[in-house]
This record gives sequence, C-alpha cells and structure tokens, in this order.
Amino acid sequence: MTRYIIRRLLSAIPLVLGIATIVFFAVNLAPGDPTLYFLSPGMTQDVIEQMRINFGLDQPVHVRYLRWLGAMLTGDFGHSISHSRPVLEVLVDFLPNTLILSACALFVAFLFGIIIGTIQAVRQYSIMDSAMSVVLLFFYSMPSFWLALMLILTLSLFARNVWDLPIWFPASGIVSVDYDFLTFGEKVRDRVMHLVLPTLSLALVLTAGIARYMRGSMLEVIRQDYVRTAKAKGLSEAVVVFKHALRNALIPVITLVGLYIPVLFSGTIFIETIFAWPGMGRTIYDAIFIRDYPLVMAGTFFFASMVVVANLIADVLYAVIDPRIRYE
Amino acid sequence: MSDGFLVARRRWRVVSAALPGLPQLLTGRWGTGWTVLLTWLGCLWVLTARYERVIGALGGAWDQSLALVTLVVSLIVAWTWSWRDVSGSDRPLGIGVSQWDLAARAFSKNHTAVAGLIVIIALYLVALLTPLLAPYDPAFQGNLITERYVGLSTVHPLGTDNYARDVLSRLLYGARISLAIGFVAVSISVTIGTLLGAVAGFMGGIVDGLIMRFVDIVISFPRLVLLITIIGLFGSSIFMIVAVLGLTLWPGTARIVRGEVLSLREREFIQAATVLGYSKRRIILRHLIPNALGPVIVAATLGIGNTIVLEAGLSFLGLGVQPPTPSWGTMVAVGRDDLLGAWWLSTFPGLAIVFTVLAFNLVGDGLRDALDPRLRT
Amino acid sequence: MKELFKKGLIGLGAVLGLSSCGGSDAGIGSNDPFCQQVIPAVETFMAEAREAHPIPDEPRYGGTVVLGTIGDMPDGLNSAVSSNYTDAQHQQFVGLMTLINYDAGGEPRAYLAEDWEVAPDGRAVTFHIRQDVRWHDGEQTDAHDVAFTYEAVTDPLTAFPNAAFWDHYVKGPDGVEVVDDFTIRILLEPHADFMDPFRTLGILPEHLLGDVPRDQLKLHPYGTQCPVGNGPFVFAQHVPQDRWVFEANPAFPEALGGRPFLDRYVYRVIPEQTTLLTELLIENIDVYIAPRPDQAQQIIDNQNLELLNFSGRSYVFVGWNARKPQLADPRVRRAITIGTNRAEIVEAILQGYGQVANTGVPPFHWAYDPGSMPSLAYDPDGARALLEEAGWQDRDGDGVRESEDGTRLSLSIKYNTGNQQRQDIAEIMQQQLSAVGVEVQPQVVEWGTLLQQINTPDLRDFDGVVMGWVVEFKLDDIDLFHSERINQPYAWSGTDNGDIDRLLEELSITADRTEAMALWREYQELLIEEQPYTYFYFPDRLEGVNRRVKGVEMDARGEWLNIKDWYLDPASR
Amino acid sequence: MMEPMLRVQDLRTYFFTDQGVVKAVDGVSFEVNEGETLGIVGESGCGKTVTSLSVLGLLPEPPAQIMAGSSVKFLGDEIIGADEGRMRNLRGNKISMIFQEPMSSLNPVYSVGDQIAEVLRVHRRMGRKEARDEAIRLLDEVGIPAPDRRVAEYPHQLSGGMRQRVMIAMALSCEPKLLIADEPTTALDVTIQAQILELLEELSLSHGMAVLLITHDLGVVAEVCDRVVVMYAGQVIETGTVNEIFTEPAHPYTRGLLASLPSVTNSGRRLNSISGTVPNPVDWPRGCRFRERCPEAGDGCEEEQALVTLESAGRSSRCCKTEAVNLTGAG
Repeated sequence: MTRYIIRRLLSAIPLVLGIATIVFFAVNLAPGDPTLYFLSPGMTQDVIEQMRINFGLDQPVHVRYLRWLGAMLTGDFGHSISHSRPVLEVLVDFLPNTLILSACALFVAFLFGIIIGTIQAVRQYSIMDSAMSVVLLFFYSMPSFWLALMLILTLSLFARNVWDLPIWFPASGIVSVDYDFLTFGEKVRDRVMHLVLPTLSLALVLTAGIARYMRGSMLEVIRQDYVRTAKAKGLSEAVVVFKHALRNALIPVITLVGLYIPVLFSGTIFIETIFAWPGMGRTIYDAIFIRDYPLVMAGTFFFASMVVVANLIADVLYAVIDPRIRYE
Repeated sequence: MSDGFLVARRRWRVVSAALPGLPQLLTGRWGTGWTVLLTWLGCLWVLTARYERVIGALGGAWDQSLALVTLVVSLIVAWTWSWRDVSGSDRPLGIGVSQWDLAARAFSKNHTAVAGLIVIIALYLVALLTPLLAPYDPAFQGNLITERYVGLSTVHPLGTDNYARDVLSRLLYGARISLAIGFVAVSISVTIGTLLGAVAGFMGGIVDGLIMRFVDIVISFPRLVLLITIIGLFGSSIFMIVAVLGLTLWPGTARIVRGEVLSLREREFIQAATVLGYSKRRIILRHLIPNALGPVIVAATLGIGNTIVLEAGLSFLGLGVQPPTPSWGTMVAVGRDDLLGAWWLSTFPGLAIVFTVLAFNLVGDGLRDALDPRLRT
Repeated sequence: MKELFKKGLIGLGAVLGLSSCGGSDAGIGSNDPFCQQVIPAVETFMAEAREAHPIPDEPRYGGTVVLGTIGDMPDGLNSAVSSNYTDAQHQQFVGLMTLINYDAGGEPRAYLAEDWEVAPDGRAVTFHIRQDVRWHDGEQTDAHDVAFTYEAVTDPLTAFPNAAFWDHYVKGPDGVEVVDDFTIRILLEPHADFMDPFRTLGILPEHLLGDVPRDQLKLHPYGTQCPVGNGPFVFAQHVPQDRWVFEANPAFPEALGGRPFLDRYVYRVIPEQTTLLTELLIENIDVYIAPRPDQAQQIIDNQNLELLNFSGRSYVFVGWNARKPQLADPRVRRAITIGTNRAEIVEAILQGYGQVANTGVPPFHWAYDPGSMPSLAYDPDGARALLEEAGWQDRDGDGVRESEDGTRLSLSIKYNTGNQQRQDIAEIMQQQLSAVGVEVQPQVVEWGTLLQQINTPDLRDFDGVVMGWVVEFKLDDIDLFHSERINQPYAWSGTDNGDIDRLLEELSITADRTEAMALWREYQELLIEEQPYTYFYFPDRLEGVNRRVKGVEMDARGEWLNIKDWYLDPASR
Repeated sequence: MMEPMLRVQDLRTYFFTDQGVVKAVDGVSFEVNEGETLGIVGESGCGKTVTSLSVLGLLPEPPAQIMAGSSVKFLGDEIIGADEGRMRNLRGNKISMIFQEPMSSLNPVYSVGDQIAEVLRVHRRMGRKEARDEAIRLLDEVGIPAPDRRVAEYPHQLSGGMRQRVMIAMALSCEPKLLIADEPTTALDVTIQAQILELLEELSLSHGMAVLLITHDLGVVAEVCDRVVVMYAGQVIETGTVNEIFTEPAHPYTRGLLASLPSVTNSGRRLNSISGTVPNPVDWPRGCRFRERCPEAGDGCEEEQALVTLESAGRSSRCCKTEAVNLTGAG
C-alpha cells in the first residue's frame, strides 16, 4: 500500500507540473503586470521600472519560469506581491479556511447525497423518488452565487428582520468579532453558525450529482443476490440497505470524491467572495487580476496537488471499502 | 379492425385538423399531446397577435426571417405530424424493436423527463421566435428618471431594469444568447471529446497515454480558475466565452467515449470489421462512435445545463457576456445588486436559468435511464 | 476493515472538530522575526499604560464598533508605500499620526506638530513636535521619526506611489533638518497648498524601520502584520481578507482628547455588497462604508440605521484620447459632452446622490464655483450643430456621422470589469449619443489590461475610457494635462495646450487664494473649451451607520475623521 | 395425522408489470412435515423459486403481490401478512434459505465469518467473540478445512463449493426447523454437487431439520428427497413420494420429465424431451396448462383441471386422465 501511494504520488508529478506550467504562461503572457496596481499620478516611468526591478519582473518570461521552477523545487514559492509576504505564509493563512469549508461541504454533500440517493433507490419510481430528484436538481440548476445570496436573504436577513425566527445565521466571516472573548462551547457554536450558509451553498450543488449517482449504483446493488441473502438472514430492511447494500453501492460513488474536488475549489471562488470567507479561492481570484504571479502559481500548484491527493484518497478508500481491491 | 375503431379514428382526424395534439392528449399520450398542442396554439397566437410584426419580418433582418421560418415550419410540422399520427396504422409492438425504440419507450414513461423535454422544445421555439414575441427592443432605454425600476405591470409584465429597459424582452433575447452559448460550447466539446476519446480508446498505447494524461491535466484543474485566467486576462467577447467553455469541457466526454470504445472494441462486430480490413478511420467513425453515442448524448444534455450555469458564474465575476447584450447570467449577476430593492431584476432570469437547466438535467437523467438497460425495470 | 472504516469517519470528525475550535486567534505575523520582537514590546507598554491611565468613569467609554467595507487594506499602516484611500485614512486617524490635520473649514490645525512656522520667503516650514506622544511600544515620537519618514517617501528607491505630493519640496536628506529632538525644518519651493502633504503623511517609527533598505520597505511586515503606531488606536490583529482589530490607546495624549471612547474598533472585509448591506441590516456591523446609491433606500427605511452623505473627494469622467482622428477636434469632444444628459445620469445612476461635474474642481474645494462657468448643459441640438461645424455629417444615411474622408464617428468607450457605474455611463452614452449621430461601443476590459492599454505611452489603445480620480485637498492636474508629461502614464487625453500648461504651472506655485481663484476660473474655462475629459459627476459619499453609534462625523476629510470620539449609546450596548 | 410443519395452501403470487399480470404462482398447495425432505421440481419458469421466496416473504412488493386467500402456515401460525418483525424472527432463525448462485449470494465486502456471525448476533444475541467462535465451529461442521483461518477471508477468496458450504453454515447457524434450498447445486461442478447434497442430507439428519429442496434435476430429487412436488406453469401438478413418482408417475408432464432423464438403463437410446416451451405466464392457456405440449391431450383437457387426490396419502395429480392411467397402471 505504501509503495503504491508513493508510486502514485510520483506519477502525479508531471500532472502537477503540467498544470503549473500552463498557468504560468497563461498568467505571464497576459497583458499587464503587477506594477500597474501601484500606479498613481505623478509616478514616472523610472519609478515603474524601479518597482519592476524590486519585483524581479525585469527578466524575460522563460528565465522567470526556470527561476520559479528551480525555486519551487527547493520549496521556495517566492514573495507575494499583493500581500507583501512570503507566499507560503499567505497559503498558510488562507488554505486551511478553504480546506475546512470544502471538507464540511464535501461531508455534508456526501452525507445528504448518499442518504437521499439510497432512499430514492429503495423507493424507486415513487413520488418521493421524483420529488427528491426535482428538488435536488433545482438546487443543482441554480447558479451557486445566486443560491448563496438567496440563502443569505432568507436564512439571515428575513429570518431575523422579517420573520423574527429564533435562529438566523451570520451572513459573512468565519467567526464573530467577539470570538476571542467566548467560552469554548460558544466558540464551537459560533464557528458552526458561520459555517452553515457557505457550507450549504457549496454542498447543495454537489448533492444532486452524488444522489443521482448513488441512486443508480444502489439500484444495481439492491438487485444483487447477496442482498436477498441478507434479507433471508432475518435482518431488518435498514440493516440490509445501510449495511449490506450501502457499502457495495458506495464503491463507484467514491470516484466522485476525486472528481468533485476541482468543482468544489471552483465553487469556493463565489462562495468565499459572497460570504467574506478569507480563503484560497478568493485569494487566487484576486491574485489573478493583480497579477501577483508568485501567489497565483503557488495557489494553483496547491489546488492541483490537492486534486491529486483527493484522487489518491479515493483510491485508498476503494481498498478500505472493497476487500477485492489490493494495491501492490 | 373493428368498425368502431375506424369511426373513432375518423373522429380523431377531425379533432386533429383543428387542434393537433388534442387526440394524443386525450388518449393518454400527454407528452406528445402537450408539445404539439402548445406549439400549434402558441404559433397561432403569434400569427394573430403579432400580425404586423410577422408581416414586417418579411425581408427583415436574419433573425426576423429565421423567426418567420420557424413559425411556418412549426405550424406545418405540428399539424401534419398530428394528422399522420392519427391516421397512420398502429405499429405492432414488441416485434423488431431496435435499441432506440426501446429507449424511446422507456423515456416516454418517465414523466419528469418528458416534462423537461417539453420545456426545452418550448424554450428553443421561444428563442427562435423572440423577434416576433418580445414586446420591446431589449436595448431600448425608457425615461431614466420615471421608468427605471418599475415593478410588474401590464405595460412591463416583468418590470423594468436600472436603464428602464423591459425585463421581459431582455429575458426573451437572453434566452437566445444563453441557449446558443450552451449549445455551441457543448457541440464543440462533444466533437473534440468524442474524437479524442474514440482515438484514444481505439489506438491504445502511447496515443492513449498521451491523450489521457492531457485529459487528466484539464480535468483535475479547477475549471473556473482556468476560465478566469483566460477570459479575464485576454478579454471576454462572446466568442471567447463560447470557445473557452467549449475547449475546457471536452475531457469528460473524452473519458466516457474512451471507456465505451474500450468495451466495444472487444465486441464481435468491431472485431469483425477489423478482420474485414476496414481502415481505422472508418472503424472509428462508422462503427465505434455511433455505438458509443448513448452516453455522449446524455453527457451533452447535462453539459448544456452546466454551461448555462457556468456562464452565469462568469457573469458574477464580471467576465460573462458583455452588456448591453442580454444573457441570463449577466442579468442575474447585475440584478443581484438590487435584490432587496428590485427583486424582479435577478429573480426572473434566475428562475429562467433554473428551469432551463432543470429541464436539461431531467431530460439527461431520463435519457441515461432509458439508454442504460441495467437501470430499466 | 470495518474498524478502519469507522476510524476513518471518526478521523474526519476529529478534523472538523479540531478545526472548529482551532484558532485563527493569532492573526498573522506571529512567526515573523520582526513581529516577534515588536509584539511583546507593545503588549508590555500597553499593560503599563492601562495601569497608568484607568478608564474614566463615564458611560461613553467602552464597547466595540464594527465597520464593514469591500476591501482589505493592502499596505496597512505603512505610509511610505501605500496609495490606497482606506490605508491613508487609518494612517491619518487611527493608527498613526500626521503632523497636522484639517479643521472643518479645510484650515490646517495642530496634531502631532504642536505648532509650526513658515519661513517668510516660503522656502521652509519648521514644525514643533509634541513631546507627549509615544509609540505604542513605549518609545518617544520625535523629530527623528519625522525626518526618517520624510526621507523615506522622497527617496526614489522606496517608489512611494504618491511621489508627486513632494514635487515642490527638497527631496531626501537635503530637504530636512532636525533642529533639535522636537523641532524639524523642511525645505521647499514656495507653492500653493504647501501644507497639504503634511496632512496625509503618517509619521513612521524610525527606531523600527530606520535600518530597512528603502527598496524593501514595500515588502516589510510592518505595514500589515505588526504595525506599531502612535495614534489613538493600537493595532491588535489582522486576519488578511477578513478583519483588522484595533484597541484603544490609553496613552494617547490627554491634550488631544486622551483615550478613545471605544474599547475596540473592528474593520471587516466583506467583498460582496449585498452581503454587506445584509450584515448592516441584521446589525452584525455598525458602519457600512460607501453603500451604493441604490442601497440607500434600504438603509433609510430601517429605523435602526442612519444614512450619512457628504461630498466625496472623487469624480468620474470619460477621458478622451485626442490623438485619435475622430477626437482631435475639441468641438467634437464638446458636442459629445453636451449631447449626453449628465443631469439625468446623476439622477438615475446616483439616485441624486451627487452633483454634475464640469471640471475636476470638487464641491468641497474652495475654488469650486460652477455658477461662474460657461454652461455644458444637455443640448442635443447644440451638439449636432457643433458636429456639423466640425465637418461631421451623416453622408450615407446610416445614422452615424462621417468626416469628409469617410471616417465614421464611431468610438469605443472602455471601462473596467466589475464596475457597475462606469458600465452604466458607457451604456447610457451609447444610447443618448446615437441620437446625435455618434456611435459608441461600450467595451469592458479587465482592470490590469485596461491600465496597460491606456497608460503605456506608445500604446494608448482607446478612444474613450470611463475612469475616476480621487483628489486630495491640494488639486494638481499637471500629470493629466501638462504637455511636458504627455509621455507619462496618465496623460490619457494627450492634451497639448500652451495656455493650459501655463495655468497649471502658475496654479501650482500661487499660494494666495484670491490670486489663485482667478487662475482657477481661467483654467476651468479652458478645460470646458478643450474638453480633454467629459466630466460626469462628483458622487456623494454615502455611509450606513447604526444609530447606536454616536458622535460620528464624516466629511470630505474622511470617514475615520473623528473615530476616537465615536461612542456607543450606553442604552443599546 | 400430525399437523405438518409448513402448510402452503392456495398460494398465488402475481407480478404486476407493464406487460400485464404475471401469474408466476397460481394456487399452489403443499406441505412439509417435520424432518422430511421435500423436493419441488419443474422446468425453469414454472414458479418454484417464486414459491420458495413467497414463503419467506422475500419478493419485492411491488411488483410482486401475494394475493388474498393465499395461506402459508408454519408450525400452525399463518405467516402470510405477518408483520415484518415476526417474519424477521423466522428468517434465518426458524427457516433459512440457501440460493442457487454461491458466487453472488455472499456479500463481497464482508468476511465470511462476519456474515455468519451476523445471523448469530441478530437471532441468538451472541457477543462478538462468541459469535465468531460459533462461526468457526459451523465452518468446521460444513467441512471447510482450516476454519479458523477461513473465517476472516472474503468470498472472492473462496471457490464456489466453499462458498456454498459457507451459505449452508450460515443457514444452519440458528438450528432452523426448515431449510429452503433453491437449486443449491446447479451452479456447481458435478463432483462438488454430490458433496454438497451429501452434506445437506447428513445435516438434515443430524439436526432433525426439514428441507425444502427446489430443483429442476430429478436426479437430485431421487438422491435426497422423501417426497416430491412437481410444478408446472405456476401450479402443482403432481405430488407423491419419491418412489411413487419415479415408479408410477401420474401426470403426463412428470412422465415427460422422467423420460428425459438419462439413466443407466436407457443409455444408448435417444433421450426424450418434452416438445414446446413453458407458456407465457401473463396469459396461461385455458383448461389444462400442459395441454398444448401434452402427447395425451384429448377430450376434457379444455376444462380447468383440479388437483385430484389419489389413493395413497399425499398423492395427487392434476390431470383428468389420471384415474384411467392409474387403473391401467395398477392393472
């Protein structure tokens, strides 16, 4: 297993490098450069040139590429231009926030998706089956930023100001401003409250796909002989479905973990902007436009690595769930 | 065949001549019934209510002519189809049915999917007929002081926007852009994806390896980041958007086709073709691709929906179709600023996106179920 | 294997659990060596200061005010490298101190400098620095800090973005003379509004930054990670893209009002304006900086909120590229201006929160006197007449005018991605100008690309561009319109007019206001004639403020102007 | 006479499909007595398997439905329409079942030990350790070598015969009164078949367990059964002891089946087969359902045939000519 993982990681290197290279040239060949952002009237071309030298932009693009590559291989991602800090520090600030959000969204999406898909399969062609499909597809069909705004308006603004509900969710941020003064229990609650809306916005979109996949997979599994065997053993339907059928039906669904990670990261760009979530999606988005080359490169590099890792996790999960699979 | 049956058929013909689709509707085939009936009534309504514009469209701009052609063709098709359907002999069921017939029958039993299909047909009809339908010029600005942000009214059924333009008209014209973007982008991606996937699956070896590594790169990259980088930095004309959307969507299709081809390659008829000495090109184009088409159609249907949503996302970032050209995405994105004050600005285009994408997804799901024998019951 | 599966789930739960209590408490900078040194020093001094200056027993003291804006502060308190408006506000009023500031009438008044004298020949200003101001780490603020800051911003290596402020001052060490520890003299050429730069320049601590190479100042952690100031608020925390937290400085000089009323002031970053408005409406934030005009009504309708508005320091315009053949003739540019109904646009886009601009002299400025200027009111017939006169006629009946040689009067107007108001202007101009036979094509370009297209001297790839300027109290259009700067980035219009050159030069050195007033009038008349820009409007600055925050004053000097005097209504705390 | 352990009476199981109502089981009655082995034989599609699944209530409803009037009594209690809880208590506990496909009847993602232990833990409330030890003992009993090692293995690591042994071990685990074996040997190699049948016979004797053996193979029936029920087109057409059926088949269909059986005595001769196929279950023929394939069809066969009890106990046939045939046979 360990050897397999190492081999997989090694074989992913060209993939990650390929992505990084494409992005490097796309960003660097685009018109404009970071100095434009610091311009103001009275700044002469000399000042601009001085800035370019300060940023190391006076070199031709291929030299910069090789330099970046060389530095990156030694773990040096350079200095972020817009954050005035080493890129790695910027990543350390933002990446965890995005990972928490993505992990929660992935967890919620899979939880909902698996449960709903299973119910749909067990009750195939019932009204509940169609109704759930339509409701999930409804969320899936919404542009995610619009869904996010709707959630803010309903679960936050209207819930508090119009409907006077006892619970309403904060519309932005990771924690309240008085977070530092809360007790431990209140801190946990505060974090969860802030997570609810962004997590839902990200997760609802994915749930439809997972449920759809799960339904198909489950439909195949519940026709298998071993499910009948399980029933003949006198197990309750819940045990039959959620123990015997579910674990088998999950096997193909696991692929989605790897497949959805890039989708999720794309989604964070909207969600982090709307919910003022200080994460990587928003940071990369800003960095692209400020042409903060080192940050864009490092960000995409980590996104790509994350996808590789997610696919690897999916493969390992296969082996965990399905004893027939052994990696040598 | 009994006499009673013939009498009934004659009566149905009369009904069909006046209201095509009604016989099908009354005999329980509500899917086809509604489609034909609504097309017929809708087109008749356009013909009468928008009589002047129909006349004006003769020799008008290309979109007007197209609308006119669409109008006439839809009327003719709706009428003759219903007539022939009513008078034609019943084909015996169960004998000599092809895979596609089976799929069609399975599909027609899936009510939500049929509803989705009706919505899609209606959407495309509306999009084509827009120049005849829209009450106003979508770019026309009314009086900025008095006619801005007018709510729903008889004059402006869906209100006006921040430039005092008619939201309904913009919604109708937006349908053309959004549907066209979805359609063209997916056509590009499906073509590329199918060809590359088929080649990879059939050739195997190094070719396969190279293509699939490239697919891996494109697929494991957050697509939006790539889109932002390209569109954001190199400009966001509608052609750019369509091209970039199309050129980044294909890897999914390529994977599906490759998978299908790999399994087809082992099947007898392909091996027979190889034994017969057909060229690789011919085998790929004539034998492999048509047989791998089912999943591709499903992917394409779902892809159109995804693309429409993605265009909306780009609009949110200010990278979508540029004003004043109305696209649903832009309308939602721009209108979101006024969600609290003028809710109609983003709500209607938002709902339009939701229902369109929903329709495409329902149809896609229906097709998937219908084309996959394992999921049939 | 089942166990493994379960463990996996527990593991996932643990990650979430851990993450849900793991802190973002620390903010950033805690692992930077500079910050590691500085932070404990500040903490120690502040603890002492709290002992020494107990909170007065008065109900106005205490509480937290949360303020929301759409963007982070890119350079924070590092005044030597920043050009951002919000950064500058925090340098002037929150974290740092400037030598002087302005009173409501725009007259200089003492702040860090207790007093000052201007040499009779106008070639030097001598400042006497307060002796009761300490940096937040306990060090005394003195003349050496001022000298250091002055040298830093006038050193080309620093690449201070607003270097133009110091055009008429003697740069570098030659321009500054430390008379004694609390007296400093700065040398300059006599010119108008020579005190203005001292209002904007937040003084930096020499004992912390003195050794930093000037070209490294931009990247130094001081600005955003652990700034040490001397202003009424002490930096406590910065979570990038999320928040800044400042706490009251108990050691702030009594003579300047002493400790602020608020215990804490939190600056939050919320990029989406609908979210911002929601947070204001559900009272998660107290102040929403600069809501859009179409959000104003929501704020007015809410009884807990108050909408403040004041004349801002910016104006919006379309800059014309006179190098293009269609736009070379001033009459064409003037026709475009009067062919556009700008009053309607102000009403429609700004909901009336703003004033039509005819030149770049803003309403808060003493030289503002629109009544005395030639009119540029909406006049489509006049516009047509002007175009005819300039030789542009619709020769082929397609509704667009052509010149004699067949050039169509077709213009692209560029604006940057994501700016609704600028898009609005371009679109409305397209609509309105088609009525006078001018074809306008709005074109959106991503900001960085746009800047490159318009700023690069040998590119200038645009006809018209919708832009905005934020002006200081000291107005200076030399970079925009002086023919000597025609190859510098901001000479968008390519104006080359001897009279304008002369007036700009005279204006920059005329210190007497009555004398200057006449020059300003002449200059503005020339601008109206020349029309390098079609000036659109001076938007009002709107602010949504929760009524529980009392004592808020905001005007053209800025939103943070008197933040140390804000307090919370004790009843609603 | 003692009350039979399982009494199935007029069982009718229909499937409601788009093509129409499939009357898979259409009025089946039979009994299983304590300790005996009853065989149900018939061609594929005659309703054997549906009958057995109906007894345990394992058919998906819809599309399947057990029609009103059907009755299945186990130890005197009606179990048609019994609530889920009661059924679950029967399944795997009092009545267990093994299936045709050992390859797919075991869950691939759980170890065989887990799957056996699960039954014990559900029905006998055993602890984890205890259940595992019992599982090892059971594996040993069904003749699996090195059971303590095999217990942790997964189905894909075992051969087909081994898996069927595991299924049997699982079925035996709660000492059921009745074991329903649905074509338990069909998918296995011939040599393995014999071993499995032997095992079944042995276990049924040692545990005093009745067996309902469903098969299409009369050879299997001859080997292990006490009594036989012959099914055709959803109905029972003949019952009797093995001896009676093999020596004096009463129904032409049974005779056809016997004639198509290869045996030592008729080796070298051409095997007979029954012409035609089982009719469409959506639309059974009126009258005798075997009429169209019956070599002896004639007058009276258009009538619905009743199951006629013959002279000996438990002997019956559904053919209007039975009596005559029997008389001549006796004479």
